[in-house]
Amino acid sequence: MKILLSNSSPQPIYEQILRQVRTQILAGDLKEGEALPSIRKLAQTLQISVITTKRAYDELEREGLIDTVGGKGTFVASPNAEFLREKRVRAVEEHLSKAIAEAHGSAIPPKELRRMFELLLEADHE
Amino acid sequence: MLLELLRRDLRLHWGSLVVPILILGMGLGAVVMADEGTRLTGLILETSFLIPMLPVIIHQRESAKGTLGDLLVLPVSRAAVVRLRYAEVLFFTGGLLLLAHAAVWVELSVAARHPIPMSVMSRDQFLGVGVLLIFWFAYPMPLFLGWGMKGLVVGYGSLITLVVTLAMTETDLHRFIDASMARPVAMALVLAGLFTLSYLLSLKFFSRRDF
Amino acid sequence: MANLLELRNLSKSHGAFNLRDVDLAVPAGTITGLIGANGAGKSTLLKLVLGLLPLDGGEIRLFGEDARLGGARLRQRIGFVQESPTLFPLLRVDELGEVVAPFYPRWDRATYRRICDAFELPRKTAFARLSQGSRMKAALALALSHEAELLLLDEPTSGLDPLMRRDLLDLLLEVIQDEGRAVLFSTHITSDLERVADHVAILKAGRLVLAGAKDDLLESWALVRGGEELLEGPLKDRCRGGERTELGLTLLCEGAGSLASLLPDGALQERPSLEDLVYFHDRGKESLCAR
Amino acid sequence: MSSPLLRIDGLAKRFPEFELKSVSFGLPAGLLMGLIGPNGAGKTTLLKAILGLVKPDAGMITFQGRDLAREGAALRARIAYVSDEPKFMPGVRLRTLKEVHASFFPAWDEARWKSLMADFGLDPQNKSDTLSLGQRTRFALTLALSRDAELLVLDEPTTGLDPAFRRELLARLAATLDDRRAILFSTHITSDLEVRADLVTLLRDGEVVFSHSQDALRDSWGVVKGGLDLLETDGSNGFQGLRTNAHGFEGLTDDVESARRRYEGRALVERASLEDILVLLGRRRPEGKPHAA
Amino acid sequence: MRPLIRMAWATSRRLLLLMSPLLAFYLALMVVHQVTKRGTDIPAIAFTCMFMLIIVSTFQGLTFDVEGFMASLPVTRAQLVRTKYLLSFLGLLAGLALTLAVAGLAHALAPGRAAAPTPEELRSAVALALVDAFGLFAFLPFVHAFEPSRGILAFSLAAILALAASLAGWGLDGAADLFRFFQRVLAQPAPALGLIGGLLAFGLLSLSLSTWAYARRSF
Repeated sequence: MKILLSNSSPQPIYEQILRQVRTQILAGDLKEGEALPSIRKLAQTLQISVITTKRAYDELEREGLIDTVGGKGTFVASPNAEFLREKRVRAVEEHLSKAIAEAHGSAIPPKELRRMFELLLEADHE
Repeated sequence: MLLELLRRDLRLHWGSLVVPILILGMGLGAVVMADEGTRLTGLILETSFLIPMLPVIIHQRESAKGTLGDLLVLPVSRAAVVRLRYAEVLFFTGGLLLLAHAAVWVELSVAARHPIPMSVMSRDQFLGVGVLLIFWFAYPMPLFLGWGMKGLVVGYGSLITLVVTLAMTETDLHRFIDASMARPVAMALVLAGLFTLSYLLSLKFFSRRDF
Repeated sequence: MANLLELRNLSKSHGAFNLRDVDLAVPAGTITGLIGANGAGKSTLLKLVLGLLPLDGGEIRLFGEDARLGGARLRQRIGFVQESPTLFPLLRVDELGEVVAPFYPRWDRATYRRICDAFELPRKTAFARLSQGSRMKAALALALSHEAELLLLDEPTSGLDPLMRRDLLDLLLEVIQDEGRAVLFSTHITSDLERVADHVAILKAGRLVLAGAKDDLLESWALVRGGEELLEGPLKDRCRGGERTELGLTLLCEGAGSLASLLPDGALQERPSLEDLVYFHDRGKESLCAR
Repeated sequence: MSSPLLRIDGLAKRFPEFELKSVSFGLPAGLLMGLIGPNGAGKTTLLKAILGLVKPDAGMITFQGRDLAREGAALRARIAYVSDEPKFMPGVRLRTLKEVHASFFPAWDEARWKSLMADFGLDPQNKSDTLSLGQRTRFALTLALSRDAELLVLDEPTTGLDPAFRRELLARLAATLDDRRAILFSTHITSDLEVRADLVTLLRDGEVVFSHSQDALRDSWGVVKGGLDLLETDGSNGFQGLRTNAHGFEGLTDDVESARRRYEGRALVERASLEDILVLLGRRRPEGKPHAA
Repeated sequence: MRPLIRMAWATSRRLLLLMSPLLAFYLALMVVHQVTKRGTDIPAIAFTCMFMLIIVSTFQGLTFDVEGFMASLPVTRAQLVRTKYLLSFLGLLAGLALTLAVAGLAHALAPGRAAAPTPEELRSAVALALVDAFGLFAFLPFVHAFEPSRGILAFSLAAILALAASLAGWGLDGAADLFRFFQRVLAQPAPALGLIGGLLAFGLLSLSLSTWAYARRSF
């Protein structure tokens, strides 16, 4: 399992772990049922706090990507790809609708919201 | 520069000088009460084992407390520090001689109830002090300045064993002492020569030492 | 997770350093960092836990027991490193191990040797002739070789170079691989804590000013940089300290999540480092954020 | 740059346990130079050689163009030094210690000393043996900063000082710099230098690894973070230092631009902090590895 | 307690090695002196041996800041105090044993010149040991109640005051005669036991005082 932590990026450490493990599971680099290091072992290797690794693992578990079997450790969950993709799509829709509600709240017309969305998309691509 | 260094030593180390000066005071008291003839000599011999050790006590306290670095970081050269130690021994010994004369003069005047001419030390007594200075200061000092505590232990250690063996075997030194006393000028020159040699050796050893 | 150490309104006046109503818990399996200015009472706190100083007020519960009753027995389960350790100056590093071993039933000679070698300690040199960094490493080796459940380290990183600090952090992380053990260590080098500390406690003038999980703490506070206009808006009552320089104002504000709406335009919001938190908290509070 | 205020050429010193092998670098006026390096690299010996406490086996140190070996005493009037464990004669009041110290420096600034003592929270009436390590360092700093010294040589002055005071101290030191003065500042806490140091000299194993401006350093040195598979395919010869763990490797490179081109998209390439450089370079130079001059 | 004894032995062992040449040199001098000059000043030898050995056993704790570290070990303050008393007492007994050995050696070397130690000399050696014990029991509480250097200062002040008081009380010759007083008392068995009992009681009092004071000390 490859995890590279950057200390100059604005993203907090637990989010970097979350993102990198998620992409490796979705891309299939981490096979179903494969064992992951315990939160303590990962904290020791990456030299970070146990609470940070625990938070990343909890998030991954909530997204159904991994599950922790009491006493035996943490393993990559057995998702069918379809169920996972659909879960991801629903999560993205949720964020978008929250953004729309926020726009209403601060009286931003839909046209301006669409333009902001385009701008953010381009920025993300560079 | 020497004056500032002397003032520094007095202000920082007066504490460690109190004890020796106390002993000096007791020595004075004992001698003043001693009988007439041996007064001055007794005093000088008795305390001048202590006087040459004062600069060593100061220097050792400075290095034991780790403040020697502070001294050497000041805008003073290694030579200035060595000059300080050698000047101090002359300063303290001179002080001792003046004190001794004053004590004896006061005691005699009080006893005679009128001021009497100061009795100046005889030539032999002066040379006696000189010899003590050489043995008890000039000999161990270069070893001490060059190698610190180890040097001091070797210096004084060798001196003590010499004194003890002489005492145990009761060898007779009188013949040698009378011969040298007979030629005072030559002896004074020899003593001065030894003193300067010791200064030069100290300079050489102290300058190349790391702190 | 049981708490290995609990301090309940601890107070102590010890000359210039005193502590007032300190409450702190060190849960098992975690590393807790203790930060504070010189003389804030960090060493006093650690010495109280160890029974080196008599307690004035409050209670200390060690492994669930009252520390005052079982002091000596409880100390068998603690590894302690003093600020600048003196130990036995005349003894050699290997002799130190031999002398301390009989005091601890679970002493492990192999661990002591392994840690000494890992720290590149010359085993045959007298303790007094070691450098400040090596003296600290020797004291750490002693504290880590009897399977102590609770490690109390008073500024173990002072005098160590970054490489050696990284090795020390590795050792501490290895200690808490066993969930029954915990580490409480005070340090001035907050970048070490930023990496590995689970919980952080900040002491100022004897009072516990801030305490909690490190990540939560860093995420709930924000540094806001801007001009004088920062002080006019509603931001003022969220501010707990700050600094005015010729470049402008820096304010430390609480509730980072909901700050965005209060920011005047052109103001910048950043995540504080632990050092920022310690530096700015209560700084210039009267002049800048008086409510 | 004008001829350096302090120049060190081929300084060598052999000790039983370690050795300084021909150290050379220059420190121009107006700048603060950070001196970093692992324990036992020879930093303290180097600083002591500048102050004449240690006699070098070879090499020359010149200050304002004058040879320190010959004119040490006179030049020390313009150089101030704070050692890593300042010691004072016990049982003496701080005021007396100051008076004794000041008597050697005609350019002593009494008003400045008083204000520094107040700022550093020290009472002149205190006895020297009641001070903690932090307080002893602060007092040594008041002595060093209260006279017209043109070169400040500070050996790990920040150990034992809390983060707030360190930040103030660095700001105050930087404020004293002008085109006649310079500061040589050795420390293990590299975060202090990241903000304030103009130049950085790294000493390792008794040799200078580099002596650059901090900006040049930050632009040229970088850390490549990649997966272990990448290490197999590309090998690690391009790296000055390497550390691996179960989840990847961190490689130190002194040419970050070419590293960015080489590892585009395959690995994370970031600027190296001073701590990264120190940790990844390790303690001793691996045999046969050339240095980046 | 046993680990404490082993620790004390390990820490003062090097100190003993440092001092042993000095001690050996001095004892050799004593033996030679006795053989050549016939004068038996056993008390002088005894005094030095005991004094030196007591110093060594308490020396380690006094000069270096070791008490802070010792207090952090898993031992109670009472155990620390008991160890120090035990070590000082062992130093005392070792000094006495050394004295008798020296006297015996001198006699063995030159039976004609140095007579075997007479009972009278043995009694004076034991008397001196008791005086040392008395001094020790008075000294140790000071060193436990205060920080070492201040403790020694306080003890010397108290000692000077006690001397002055006894001078004022019994006049010049009476005061300094604790030693002769002990010698006389040791002559008959009954008072001797009484004296030893009294000293033991004083020792226990001193021990409990030290333990009480040491528990309150801050390190």
